[in-house]
Amino acid sequence: MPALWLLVLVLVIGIAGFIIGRQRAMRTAQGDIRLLHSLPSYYGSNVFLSTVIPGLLLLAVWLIAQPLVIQGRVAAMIPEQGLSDYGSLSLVMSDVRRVADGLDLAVERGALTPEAAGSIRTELTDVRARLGAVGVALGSNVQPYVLSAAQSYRAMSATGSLLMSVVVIAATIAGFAVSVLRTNKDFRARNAVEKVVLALLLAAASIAILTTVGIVLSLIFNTIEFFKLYPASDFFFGTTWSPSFGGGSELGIVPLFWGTFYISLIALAVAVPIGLFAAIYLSEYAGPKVRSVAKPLLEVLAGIPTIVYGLFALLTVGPLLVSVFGQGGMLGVGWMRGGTAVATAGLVMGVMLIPFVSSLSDDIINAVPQAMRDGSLGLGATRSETVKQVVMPAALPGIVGAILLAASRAIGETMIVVLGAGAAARLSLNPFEAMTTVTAKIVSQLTGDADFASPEALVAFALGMTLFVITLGLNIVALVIVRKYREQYD
Amino acid sequence: MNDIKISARGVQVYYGDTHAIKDVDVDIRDKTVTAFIGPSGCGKSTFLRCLNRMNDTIDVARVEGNILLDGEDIYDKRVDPVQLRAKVGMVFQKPNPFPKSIYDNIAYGPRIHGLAKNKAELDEIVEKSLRRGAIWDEVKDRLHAPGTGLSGGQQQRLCIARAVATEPEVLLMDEPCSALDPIATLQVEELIDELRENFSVVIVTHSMQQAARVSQKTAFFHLGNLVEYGDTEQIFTNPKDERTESYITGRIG
Amino acid sequence: MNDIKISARGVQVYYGDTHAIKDVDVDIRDKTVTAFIGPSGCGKSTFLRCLNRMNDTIDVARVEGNILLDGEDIYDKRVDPVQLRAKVGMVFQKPNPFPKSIYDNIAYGPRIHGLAKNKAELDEIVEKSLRRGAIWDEVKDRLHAPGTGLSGGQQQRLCIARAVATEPEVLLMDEPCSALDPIATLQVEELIDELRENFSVVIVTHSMQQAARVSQKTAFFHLGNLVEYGDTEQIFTNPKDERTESYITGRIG
Amino acid sequence: MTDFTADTAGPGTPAARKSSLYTETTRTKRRNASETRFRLYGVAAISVGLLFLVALLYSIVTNGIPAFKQTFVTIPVTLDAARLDETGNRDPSDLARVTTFGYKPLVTEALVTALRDNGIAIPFEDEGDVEKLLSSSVAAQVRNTVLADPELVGQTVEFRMLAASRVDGYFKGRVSRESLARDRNLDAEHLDLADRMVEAGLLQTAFNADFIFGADASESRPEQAGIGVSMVGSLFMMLVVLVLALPIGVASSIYLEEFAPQNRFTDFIEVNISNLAAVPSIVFGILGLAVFIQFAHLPMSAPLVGGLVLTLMTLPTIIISTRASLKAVPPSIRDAALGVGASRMQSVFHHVLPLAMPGILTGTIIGLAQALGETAPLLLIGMVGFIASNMPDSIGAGFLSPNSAMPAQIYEWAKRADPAYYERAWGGIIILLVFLMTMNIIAVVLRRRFERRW
Amino acid sequence: ARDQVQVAGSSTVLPYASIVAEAFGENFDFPTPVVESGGSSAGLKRFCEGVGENTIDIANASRAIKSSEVEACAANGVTDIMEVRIGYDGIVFASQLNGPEFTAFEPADIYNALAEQVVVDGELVANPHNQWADFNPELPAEGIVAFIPGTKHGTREVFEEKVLLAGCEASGALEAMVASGMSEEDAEGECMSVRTDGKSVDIDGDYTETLARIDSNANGVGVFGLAFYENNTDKLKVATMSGIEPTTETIASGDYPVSRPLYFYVKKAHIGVIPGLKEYAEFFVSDDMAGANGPLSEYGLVADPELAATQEAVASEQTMN
Ligand SMILES: Nc1ncnc2c1ncn2[C@@H]1O[C@H](COP(=O)(O)OP(=O)(O)OP(=O)(O)O)[C@@H](O)[C@H]1O
Ligand SMILES: Nc1ncnc2c1ncn2[C@@H]1O[C@H](COP(=O)(O)OP(=O)(O)OP(=O)(O)O)[C@@H](O)[C@H]1O
Ligand SMILES: [Mg+2]
Ligand SMILES: [Mg+2]
Ligand SMILES: O=P([O-])([O-])[O-]
Repeated sequence: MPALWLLVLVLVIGIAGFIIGRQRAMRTAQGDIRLLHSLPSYYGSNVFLSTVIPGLLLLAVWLIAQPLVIQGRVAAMIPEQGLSDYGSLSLVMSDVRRVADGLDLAVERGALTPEAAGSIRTELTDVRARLGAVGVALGSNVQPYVLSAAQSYRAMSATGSLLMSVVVIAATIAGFAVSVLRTNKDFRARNAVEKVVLALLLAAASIAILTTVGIVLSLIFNTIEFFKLYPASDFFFGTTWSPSFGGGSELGIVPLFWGTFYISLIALAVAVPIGLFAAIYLSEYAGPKVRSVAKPLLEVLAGIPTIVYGLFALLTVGPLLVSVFGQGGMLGVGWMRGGTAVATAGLVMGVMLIPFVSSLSDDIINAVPQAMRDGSLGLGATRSETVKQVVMPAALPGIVGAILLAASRAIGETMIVVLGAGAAARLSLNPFEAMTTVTAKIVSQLTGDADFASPEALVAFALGMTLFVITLGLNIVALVIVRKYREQYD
Repeated sequence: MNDIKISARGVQVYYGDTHAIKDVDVDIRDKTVTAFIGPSGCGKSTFLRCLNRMNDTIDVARVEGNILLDGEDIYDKRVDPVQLRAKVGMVFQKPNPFPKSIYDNIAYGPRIHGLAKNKAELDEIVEKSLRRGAIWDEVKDRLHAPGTGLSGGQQQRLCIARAVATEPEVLLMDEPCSALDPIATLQVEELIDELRENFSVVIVTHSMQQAARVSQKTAFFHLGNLVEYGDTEQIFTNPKDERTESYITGRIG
Repeated sequence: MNDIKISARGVQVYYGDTHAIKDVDVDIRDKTVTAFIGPSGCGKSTFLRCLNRMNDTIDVARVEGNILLDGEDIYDKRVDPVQLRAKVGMVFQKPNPFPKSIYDNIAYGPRIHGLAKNKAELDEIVEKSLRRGAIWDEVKDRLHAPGTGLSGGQQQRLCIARAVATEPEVLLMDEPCSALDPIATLQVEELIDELRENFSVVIVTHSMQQAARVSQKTAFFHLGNLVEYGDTEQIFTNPKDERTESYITGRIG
Repeated sequence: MTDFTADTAGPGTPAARKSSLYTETTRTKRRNASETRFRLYGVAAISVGLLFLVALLYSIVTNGIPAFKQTFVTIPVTLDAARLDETGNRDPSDLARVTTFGYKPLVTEALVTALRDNGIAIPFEDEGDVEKLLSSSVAAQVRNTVLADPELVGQTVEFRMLAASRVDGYFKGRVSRESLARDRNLDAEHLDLADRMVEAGLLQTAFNADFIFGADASESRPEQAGIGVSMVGSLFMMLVVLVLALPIGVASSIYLEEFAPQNRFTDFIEVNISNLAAVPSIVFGILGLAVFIQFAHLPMSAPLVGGLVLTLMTLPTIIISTRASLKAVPPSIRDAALGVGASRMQSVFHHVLPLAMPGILTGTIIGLAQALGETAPLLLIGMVGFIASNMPDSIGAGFLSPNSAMPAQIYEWAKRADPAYYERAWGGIIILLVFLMTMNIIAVVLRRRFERRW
Repeated sequence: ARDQVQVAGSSTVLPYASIVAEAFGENFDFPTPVVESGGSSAGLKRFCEGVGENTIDIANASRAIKSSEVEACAANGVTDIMEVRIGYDGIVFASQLNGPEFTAFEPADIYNALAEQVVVDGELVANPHNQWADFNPELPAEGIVAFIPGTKHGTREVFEEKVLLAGCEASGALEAMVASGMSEEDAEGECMSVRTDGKSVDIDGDYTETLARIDSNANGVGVFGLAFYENNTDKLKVATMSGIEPTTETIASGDYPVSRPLYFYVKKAHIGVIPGLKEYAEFFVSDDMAGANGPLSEYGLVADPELAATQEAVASEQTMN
């Protein structure tokens, strides 16, 4: 039975379990819910969960384990020759799997009878062509040992999935039976259900860890590859970034980090005050009408695609800044040589980040109890004093979260930097100079034309990894500081 | 000497459609303690909050009528509610310490009103206020612990001390002793007595004894109406309205 | 008939470094009203919160010692605090209605405990509870108005009604009448009296009169110690400890 | 008693205190000035934000509006049976053998005929040059019509065809006779011709629904490109994001804020989440390619994969905002629930969560907005480029068959050489924003219902 | 099973590939192929990830595949690769239509304007030039601002080798460098380094970005693809290089020096497996599409003079060596 149908079956049994569990609980209490330990729906949910979870878990484990087990057994059947033909066992095995899948598909499409699929021989049939006809990609002609391995692979898989169906359904029914039997008016159904819910909550929280692991794994191999080709010390401490195709590139990360830091700083310098003041105004001063219009409008700023901001920086803000700070500009200072600059990108990025600060902070400020404000106003404080000295400190943890989120977005932003700040990596203090960021370079090296096995392309992964590690470090520091601060206060 | 400090005329308060205060006229004298009594939900807090315009902060609340402080209409457009509230301080019914240290809770008012020239003066104000709030001994060793970690009664006294620290001309106290033991109550009553020498105090209380002990004037509210207002002695010994009498003798609630 | 409902032995509570309850032993009898008295900040609320493990929610609070409910250790790992709290209900010192309608405030407990078979039964429970909380008349026309829009005393009675609605075996009441007028107080006291017929009630109060009126047993706390525990009559007429005497006669606070 | 000092002197000098309420004291004046300033900062902040918004919207709308109109040529085309169906039996498979290259002369001739019939002189040596007035899509249009209804062969049928993008540009003011002087594609004479055609009623400008509902087109025919299919791609991606990111995000926030014990493990999760917010979006693309396509063998260019990647990218935003608003719910609410015997789970789901809802919705709005506008991660999972699929014909196909997304489409258009794509890119942004606002409105309305102070 | 051809790679080839894909979808019963962009490198990388349905069938590239990449491919089992050259991409210098008269350049002009080190009065010095007229009086006396492809672009390589290096030789700088004791190789490397004082601006984006920069900078000179220029003649004017105007003809004949070949690579293992793959490859190089008058050349592709041989190779599925 295909896994999908099995899944549906398990769920159907589970839903039946819910109804039966609920009814049974009511029956044991003679229809008086006051005699039940928990509400009836908890009994139902308990049966549902106890029915579905063992089945689904088994199904998942089986789906992962079966191929591994079968692969191990099939691998033992591959002769020496296979290794020398293919160079490695894994390549043979991928071909075996592909042939096996192909046979399945051929049977499904009616190109082969099930018996024929089990008995065809390479000597008699052009298997590659037969499979190609049903749309299975094979790298080369099928070797006899590959075909026979594939045939045993199929046989074992068939037995395996039959066994799987039996075991999963058995587990489901067992879970169903046990939980229904356990259902009586004194059973602590709520506690049982809540334990499961808690486990689910924990599982949801753990997805963050899985994501991190996934990111590290998808970056690490290429990063190692990069460091084999390019000395780590030059990468971490080099102050020049100048990749070139012909080799001899200098790939120092320092100017990129400086650019990232500088641009984010300017973006935050724009977004934090504007966002905070907007949030304060919306939650403390504005009437409900203004608030219900202005807040969603500001949120539109977060939804405008970044490429629009990039073009805005390139076409509007850059020239505007040049006309003020450039040569012959309004200030006559001549600090700015071109429209693309740290200040341009920072300013525009700041605008994009306004709603990150304003909307979140507004919600948090709004959640501060009115009694706090009353207390302060009752002492003759003005509203601004109340905000600054009572409301804000109470809302601070949430606001810090919002600002950190904005900072994170600033670090991760690409298009605005590419169009607004330029592509040249530079170490300079002048905010009107063009610079670039780590993220922008990750994108450009990854989508560039260099040999993909060269350090110039692989550096994208090393940049990503380094940025990841550094922000991780910064986050740990932030956590420690926040903790310290909180401990002192309590 | 005992001039009229606050004079309210035809005050009406609505919460949305609910008519919470119905046409109340009352004069609050200077250097006098006025007690507001009446059954729960009759509008005492609501009326009290009118006197320093704290009702402004409730969206659904609407106040009508005239309230004069020293002859000036406090609902006049020219009046800055901030300045008004600095003159007319308030202790709320539910203690609401700021989520700050005990010290900062008290120092907050003096700081914003610039009552202290320097740190030493501020320290002095804080200590004095906490003493007047009868809570100094309990908190003197933990001035920098958060005010929210105090017991119910301690929070109430903290809020009294906080209100006193800004030295208002009129102090509105909404059941300031509800969570206090008899001794602490006594100390707060002494504070009220002391304040009366220079200022005017309005106190909401459910304790007839307390009203009789501390106040010179008493106002009895019932279902949003001011039923009777007069000298405390007269109200308690010889009430004119029979509702007043019933309440005092414990027959209506 | 008057068995021991709750028995506490060697209870210690720490808030961080502060030692708030010091080695308290006490037995709370079934079908009895026990009053906790003592000066503000002495640990009454803290101890009360130990009895239904509400201190679990305060991060810094640490409880030691044994508390048995019907002979079972409530701090045992196997005990589900939820079930415990359903049996041991609580009215908090500061009224804390849910930001929901008055009806939902009351109906919440019965709903999660499955006390009503249907809507009609639930309506009945809500009405009955509000009547017992002596607030029915005031809110019967606005059952679907928010509970947070009530006056201080009304909120307090709402919280009493809410606690009563779940029909706990033990009801812990932290100053339940602090914001109530004498009539409402009387009604709540009558409720307590009525509850005593089947259940056990613990009440924290600052009013000696109230303690004397409603309780059969009284415990006097001072600076975290249980100084004296005994029959109410005896405590009030013939206290053994001189601190108790001083407190009752109004000499220490 | 000890708490009293005999200090009854009374604070402040009575004279100073008897100040009138109507006149502000200097200190009040100063404080009120600072109050006014503070308030002004707020107004200024919002105005600055809205000003930028207006500036952005203005340039988006002015640049993008022309994309919604298109120039069409309406002429009759004679479907010559001799050339389209040599066998003469109208067999569809035989008809299909004639390619668009075979249809092209047919259309060109039809145009020449139409011009002649209307008395418009053709100024070119090679009359075939008039074909440059038409979009290169017309041959396919005619061919598809014929394949759909073989009986049309031999008849003369009127077609409404797209005009070439430069002709269209001429009527939108983008192309002028001068600018064509150096253009290889079109001559000034073509424009004269176009003007005559307008007079003759052969050429008209009309609302272009295909821009909103159509699929992408290649670089050589911007007039045909539409954003509809990629809008469907975005829609399916957003469905995935909403269905996964919101529950997972809220669930992990609840765990971390309400249940997690203080230990290394939860610290680790916490740090991880805030760190994920700082991971560049393209890295999520790398992750998606490795995990979903290469490891899990999900199809390339599929909105399902795009949705999964964007889910991972959006989670930190939702988690951080949800946690912040859970934290802001006062503990007395939790106490109240626990006090009547609710479990912690119940107190959270019945009381705390509804109160935290505004913040959760804000996080969702911002997270979805970000996901809706994101291009970089899609680059690596094959959703950026030329993906001119048809509208998906089933829900499953909507998730699994190759598609692009609105921002990717806009990004591609913005890069294309023909200036006609420039207005389409902006027009696409208009549609993206309309899509975003429709999506937001539900959340905004919900959020308003949950907002309250206590 | 996947039933459409999946293509990824160069953004330079993308327009051509999409024109072909669109026509292919119109004229064949196969679904329209999916052509992703993302760069030659990323495309080849995915191409070399292995054989099978979850890998792409064709990689577009604006350069030939490197031997290290072929090895990486082989390591993942991608062995039989067909290389198809589709034509040439011309690289032109253009400036604002109404800007200064930048109409004729020599490689040496570009070198003198943009190189790190130039020869002035027989001396090798750090580039001192501020205006074009500083080193060539025939050029406008306007400030030097050039927008050249960033180092991620393949075009940059062509620019360096066919313009800068040529200019370096022509201006005598190479000679001077060698004379100063540099090895031939180092000198060539030095020739290709660009000044970093902001007069030469790297563009990591695409030609639309370069166009936008030139739009807002009257003195700017930018590097474009021929096709891009031809679509924007209303804003840009092109400059001759060594006296030759860039057109598809001059590039095809090899007279105009700056161009590069464009390719796509087909995974032979997928032919006969992914429906329409071979047909697409053949259609791409057919005369109808890639011929001198086909839609590709109409759009700006410089048709390959050896197209017939290419068609032959595709038809016979000829793989690399
Ligand atoms: N959350 C807390 N953190 C730290 N200390 C606390 C906390 N809650 C109470 N305390 C301290 O513990 C002691 C006992 O407090 P508790 O609230 O039990 O007093 P109480 O007897 O109820 O007083 P009251 O009658 O004023 O309510 C007090 O000194 C108080 O300051
Ligand atoms: N925010 C509000 N919204 C709606 N109605 C309110 C609000 N606050 C108070 N009320 C109603 O107004 C009436 C008067 O309330 P108020 O708080 O003034 O009573 P009170 O006299 O202070 O009572 P208590 O002694 O119980 O504190 C009550 O019926 C109350 O329910
Ligand atoms: Mg009140
Ligand atoms: Mg207490
Ligand atoms: O995308 P390109 O490889 O052509 O630069």
